[in-house]
Amino acid sequence: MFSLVAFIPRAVQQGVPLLLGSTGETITEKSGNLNLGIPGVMYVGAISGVIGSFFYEQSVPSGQLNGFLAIFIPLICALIGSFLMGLLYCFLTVSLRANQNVTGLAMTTFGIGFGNFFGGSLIKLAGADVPSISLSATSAYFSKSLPFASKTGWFGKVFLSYGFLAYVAIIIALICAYVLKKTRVGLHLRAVGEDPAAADAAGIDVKKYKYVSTCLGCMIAGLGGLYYVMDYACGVWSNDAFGDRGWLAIALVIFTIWKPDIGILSSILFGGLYILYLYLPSGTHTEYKELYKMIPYIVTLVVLVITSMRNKKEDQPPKSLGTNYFREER
Amino acid sequence: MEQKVKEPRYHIVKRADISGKEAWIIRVVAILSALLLCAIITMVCTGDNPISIFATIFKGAFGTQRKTWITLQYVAVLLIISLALTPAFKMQFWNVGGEGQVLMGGLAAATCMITLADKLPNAVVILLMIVTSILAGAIWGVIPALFKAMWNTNETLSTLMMNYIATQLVAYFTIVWEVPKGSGKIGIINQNSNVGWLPNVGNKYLLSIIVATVVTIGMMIYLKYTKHGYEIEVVGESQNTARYVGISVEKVIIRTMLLSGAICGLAGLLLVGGINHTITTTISDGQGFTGVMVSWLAKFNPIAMIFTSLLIIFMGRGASEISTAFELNQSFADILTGIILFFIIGCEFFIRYKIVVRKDLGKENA
Amino acid sequence: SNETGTEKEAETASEATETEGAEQTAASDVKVGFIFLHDENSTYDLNFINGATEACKAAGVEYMFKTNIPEGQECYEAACELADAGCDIVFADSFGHEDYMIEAAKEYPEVQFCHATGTKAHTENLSNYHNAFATIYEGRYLAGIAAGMKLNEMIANGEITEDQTKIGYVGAYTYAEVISGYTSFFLGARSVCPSATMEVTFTGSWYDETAEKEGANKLIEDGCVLLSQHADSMGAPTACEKAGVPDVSYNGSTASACPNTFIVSSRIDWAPYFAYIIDSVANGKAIDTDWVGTLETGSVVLTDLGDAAAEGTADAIAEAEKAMNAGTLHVFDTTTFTVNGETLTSYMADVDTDADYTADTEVITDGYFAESGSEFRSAPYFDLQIDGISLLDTAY
Amino acid sequence: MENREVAILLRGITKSFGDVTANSNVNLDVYKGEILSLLGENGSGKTTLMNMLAGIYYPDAGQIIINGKEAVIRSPRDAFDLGIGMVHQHFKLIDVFNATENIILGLEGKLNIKEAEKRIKEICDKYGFEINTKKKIYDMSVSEKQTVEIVKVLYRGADILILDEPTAVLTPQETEKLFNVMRNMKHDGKSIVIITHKLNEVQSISDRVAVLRHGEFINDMKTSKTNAQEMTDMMVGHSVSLNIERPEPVDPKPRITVENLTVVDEEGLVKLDDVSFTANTGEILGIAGISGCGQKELLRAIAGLEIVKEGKITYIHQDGRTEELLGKSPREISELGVKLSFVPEDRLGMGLVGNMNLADNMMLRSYRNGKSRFFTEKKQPRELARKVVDKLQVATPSIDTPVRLLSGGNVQKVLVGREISSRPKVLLTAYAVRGLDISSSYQIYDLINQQKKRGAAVLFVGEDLDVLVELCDRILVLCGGKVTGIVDGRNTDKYTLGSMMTQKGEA
Ligand SMILES: Nc1ncnc2c1ncn2[C@@H]1O[C@H](COP(=O)(O)OP(=O)(O)OP(=O)(O)O)[C@@H](O)[C@H]1O
Ligand SMILES: Nc1ncnc2c1ncn2[C@@H]1O[C@H](COP(=O)(O)OP(=O)(O)OP(=O)(O)O)[C@@H](O)[C@H]1O
Ligand SMILES: [Mg+2]
Ligand SMILES: [Mg+2]
Repeated sequence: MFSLVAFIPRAVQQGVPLLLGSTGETITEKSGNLNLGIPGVMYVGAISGVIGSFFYEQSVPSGQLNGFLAIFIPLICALIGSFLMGLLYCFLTVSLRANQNVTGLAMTTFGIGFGNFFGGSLIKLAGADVPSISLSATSAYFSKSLPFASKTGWFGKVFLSYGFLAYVAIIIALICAYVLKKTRVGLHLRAVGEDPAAADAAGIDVKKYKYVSTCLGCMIAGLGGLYYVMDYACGVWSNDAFGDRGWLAIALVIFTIWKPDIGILSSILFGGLYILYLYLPSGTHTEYKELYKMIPYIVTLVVLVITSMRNKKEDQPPKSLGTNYFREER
Repeated sequence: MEQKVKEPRYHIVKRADISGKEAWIIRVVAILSALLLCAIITMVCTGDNPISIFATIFKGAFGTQRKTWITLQYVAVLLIISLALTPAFKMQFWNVGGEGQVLMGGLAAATCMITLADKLPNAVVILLMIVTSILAGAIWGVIPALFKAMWNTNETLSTLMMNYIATQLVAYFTIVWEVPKGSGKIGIINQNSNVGWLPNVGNKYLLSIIVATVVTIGMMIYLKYTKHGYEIEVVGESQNTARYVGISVEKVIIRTMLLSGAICGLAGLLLVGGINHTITTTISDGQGFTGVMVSWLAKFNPIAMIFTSLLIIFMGRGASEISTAFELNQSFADILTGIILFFIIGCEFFIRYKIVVRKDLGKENA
Repeated sequence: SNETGTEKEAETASEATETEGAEQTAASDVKVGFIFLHDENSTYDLNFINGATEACKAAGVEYMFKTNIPEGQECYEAACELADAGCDIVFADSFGHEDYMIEAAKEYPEVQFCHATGTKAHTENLSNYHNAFATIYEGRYLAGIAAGMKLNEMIANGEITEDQTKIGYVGAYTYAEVISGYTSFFLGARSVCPSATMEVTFTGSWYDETAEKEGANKLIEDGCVLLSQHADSMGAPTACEKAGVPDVSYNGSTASACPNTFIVSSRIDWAPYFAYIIDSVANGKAIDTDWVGTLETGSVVLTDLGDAAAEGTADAIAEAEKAMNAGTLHVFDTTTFTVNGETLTSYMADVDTDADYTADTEVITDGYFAESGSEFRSAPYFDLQIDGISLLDTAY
Repeated sequence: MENREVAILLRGITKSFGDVTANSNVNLDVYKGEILSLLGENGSGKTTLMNMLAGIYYPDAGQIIINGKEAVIRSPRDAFDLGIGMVHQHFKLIDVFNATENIILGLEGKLNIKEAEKRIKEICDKYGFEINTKKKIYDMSVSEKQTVEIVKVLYRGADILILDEPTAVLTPQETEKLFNVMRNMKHDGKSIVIITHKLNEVQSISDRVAVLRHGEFINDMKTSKTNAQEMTDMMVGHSVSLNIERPEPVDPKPRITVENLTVVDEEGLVKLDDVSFTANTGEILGIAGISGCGQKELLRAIAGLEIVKEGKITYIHQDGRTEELLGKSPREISELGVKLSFVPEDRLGMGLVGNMNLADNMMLRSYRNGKSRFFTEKKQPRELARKVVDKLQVATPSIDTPVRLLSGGNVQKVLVGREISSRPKVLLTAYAVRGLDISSSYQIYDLINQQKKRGAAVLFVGEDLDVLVELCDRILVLCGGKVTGIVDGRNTDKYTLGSMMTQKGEA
């Protein structure tokens, strides 16, 4: 009845946006910036991609999309959109030293509003019967699985059946993990997040690192939004459909103790738990479903408590997380 | 002359203490520029006259007597939640679990209303509601605090998870108590008997406002003038110092979260017993998170929180009016709220620092 | 068909919407206030918004919209505000609004409060509070016929065999409205494809893209060869499109997102009801406590058929529609289904809302289950589990 | 002046923070191959001035000329490029990184840990340091951290080295080691600026001294041509006496007896081993020992902050009643009148709250008192703050200033001032004058003596043996957690103490 081969791909598809979001937030947090605006950023990333592809699809007669442009345009739009959000965050918190929490939360309000507003506007423009924008042609490019996916049985289903962004997400996570662990840039970034004053005194350009890592982080998270709408949702933008995955991504950062490589499996696991309730028996007793929906959160909580019992210094958040740095401040 | 080193064109220095008046001028300028930007954006997006849009926003919040009351009621509830979160934040305890604590308070109240309606007299039911909802909120708040105190468990994540668990609990009971079968809705509880409905004082909006006033004043005094408030501050600033002077950090964390959760529970009671007379998973409407913003924006000052929560509610209320009047979708208001917030938080910089432009450029040319 | 015309009009009307109907026809100084759960970005509400705009424009009356009104005290406040603003009729579109509308109705006895999908008007005994619904089960029955035709086509094409004619259905709640919906859909399908069976899964939400999509995926995985849904997001249709499984959607055409798999969709057109209440108030007539729109009143409509529809579908639907209008075809004809292997001869339904779900009304008349007639209440109350339909995940 | 090359020229440097002018119109020269001591009272602007060289602060006005060229130092990076390296008063190290990672932090090029470790070893060998490159900072002692800081600067090839109170937290032995390194560096032609308050060190290490007072440059002179009294007078601006008084104890009675105290830390290391002694009223009991020999644990154990494995700590009341302190909470102990004034290496880390103002910091000890159970009493702490500011000449704009804004020494004055003023029955103080300028130090000794005269039993942990010998009635010497002897302060000298302190190490 319950088939793991069928379930794993579903879990992965749930996991990818979470993975991108949490990878982005991880490298942001590594610079000491606690960006609570990630939920907003992911919306902006998604809607920017949608806007780009919408106008591209509109400008080209149907069926004549150029495959490269169909991917490139939304991709670049999503990156730009989320980059701008990152820039806004950095300008406010790094340059103007505004409180990170308020800035982040305001960005979430703004970003979700932005997504839904332009989503709503496009929906009106598209004038579909059912209020949604459907970019099925573009989506086909995004969700195209790897060759042999359908021919290799369970192996293909579990490993090859995803759109390219899923693989990109994993690669990005691996690269981030590598950079953080093994390179000088990673060392500097971690230093900035731990103790910006010390990093600064060591000659590291704290501002630059904060700006770059936060903007990059936002761009990665923005891809998460893009993945959701273009691949998972089959190119259909509906307002608020992305839900609170942004918050879950932030939660995953803590869950994965700021390690993007751990994030890969964790987000897939979480993705699986997130939809597990649909696979558990409840029948007409839908109230049990509501209890089942607690599973991912309870599991997270339990794992969190257990890991915190063996309190390691290296597993703590970056020490300066949430605070701004001004060299002349004591 | 030797090779010219590039001289910074400006640099940032800390301001000497700025007078309150100047600070307010800076803030007002910021808000005005934010409004100007909003106006421009509105015009570009919709072609509507921005003045009339702002007039509509104002009308939405304060247009009629009823609207004004509702606005104040909303402010009251948001304010209570923000105040509830504040001691935790002052203690540097990341309570993003307001949402769950409010829900649990509401759930407790609803449970009393539903299960005790025909068993106990109204006054007893209300009394039990007050006790259980405050208790439920407190319990929900203290669980992450216990984890934190015992194992230093990251409270941001644990409180967030507690939100979801609370939401699902409410969702569960909503279905258990749904009327009619399968609808997934409870509907107004005791609509005819009104058992468990908190009494009207004056009008039905005033109760929350009074409670909020009391909580505001109480919290202000608690944080500023009491030993507990002082301990909270010390623990928040430096746990080592707290231990050094014999403050039991664990005890303070637990006690503070009990309080924080209890007040959230109280907000849940008001929402269920006083305002909506039902419970849904969305009854707190994200205010557990909005409260975080309100609290920080006011720099944990309870009086300032009145203004920050008013601002946020005002924008939100105005927004729904916009969507009614201009066929703009409601999300537009979130964009405007965001922009105004960005300006307000950005302008603090100019209150704390000034930018000094190098004037001795003459020397360079010489 | 006649529906298509209405649809188009509705759309043009919605484009030209203004806050307050400017062109006022001479006789009418009626003002209508509308309360919507979400805004036009929601499938469910868009349907109401389109109907409202169309009807008000046509009658030339003033109207006000309040969108994004949650199912709580806000609804009561909104209703009062509309009444304060001089509305003669206040309408709310969401089930959860009902109790708050009743509260407002008690406070403003001179204003008519109308509520769609509600169940309490006939027991509440308020002269100014009314419920309305439509016989959407008839629409679903017709859509079911389209589904059955498709199954037949697939058998004929050798894509499936007769014992694989399993339909999947993504339902929101285990609510009578949903049960009535999928049962009628199934009966429609089985009326043309006798081997059809159906599996139903519930999401526990009216709108949850992920749950609906994953529910659909699960059904497809389970061997369902055709899907339909009663939930508001695009989750299920897009899952079908991705998997290449034909789909009967709800509330509007999903042809643009699902060009290859969309068969047909049924929906309620609310414009006739709005026209009716405006007319009633303008002319001082009483509004029905429970009003039920039908195929005949134009309240229940089908969209244009999608490319995936089987040949001959339109004719089969037209024929059934005619029979229904003539009263010769009843959707819940007790001879067409069994419950626990037995034919139904008598059934007490829970028509009057109460917390204990007390069955209170005999609903089997003349050999059929009398669903949502104006004689009982407008909202559906068919909540039987008939043979041939199985619910997923019932084994513990 | 000898005709030597100038490394740094500061001209007209001015810097203010809000209302506080930290430096005004300072002119200062540093030559190549010399060690310059920068002197000044706490808060006189030494750190600020040096921070402008290190790129941490940017001057409001003035010129910096490095090696003959006008320099604009906008960031530490610029400072490095100019060959300036600074070891800060508060270490700038990343706790969760190891030594190597900290040392190579901020450099460019591909990350090659092996190569870096090799170079670190070379540097260590050259100057005589010892470093465990793999050790995490959080596991390090202060002197280890300091070594890392210095190696970090050398690794970058700095020619100008600034050390901000490097010896404040070092033991005399460690200080001597550091000085040897500094002399080596001087012979390499490097310029070194050292900030210190210990005048004997000034005399032993530096070639020249420069004095700042209230942010202004006062004078500079050759070290050989001046003496402690002159330097002090110059710093303070008027003549001060540098004598520590030692009144005879009046009616000493046992107040605390410690018997067979053994403390084992989390890793199982024995920190205190079978320690026994008695502290009397009206008497100062000095505690001498190399750092890490159990002084800290001893005080913490008495204050109830340490988990004790074995032993007894008995408090004896005025009327002879006794009370066992072990098993009591820190609060209960503190309520008995046992006050711990521990000046940690990181002054703000323990004992004070940086973001609170002076008055609120005064409350830390006393907030539980007052008439009301629930409300705090604000008036007394404010008075106390004013008193401390007054008595110890704390340089602060007002008592409403957050203490984090004060200079290092002034922060400390606030801490010590508060602890001593609480009219203790037992005063436990450790490193009370760490980082204090000389006149403030004498004021502290004065205050301690006042407590002694009041009849308090004082336990005084200090590193400066001269001071111990001059101030204390009896001196208990610890070595590796064991008591190696208790001597009479009037009949001993620092050499005797020194040898007792290392007894176990030599055995
Ligand atoms: N502390 C300072 N005082 C005066 N000017 C400064 C200071 N720090 C930077 N500047 C100058 O101010 C301008 C903006 O400073 P900013 O700090 O953004 O740039 P930066 O110097 O490149 O950054 P960083 O100092 O982190 O390397 C630049 O022109 C910079 O040269
Ligand atoms: N970042 C800052 N913000 C505000 N005030 C400051 C800052 N840095 C220094 N000050 C003030 O400038 C003055 C000089 O401080 P500085 O640290 O240079 O003194 P110092 O001579 O190093 O003293 P100490 O011997 O105690 O370390 C003090 O009054 C201090 O409070
Ligand atoms: Mg009934
Ligand atoms: Mg200093």
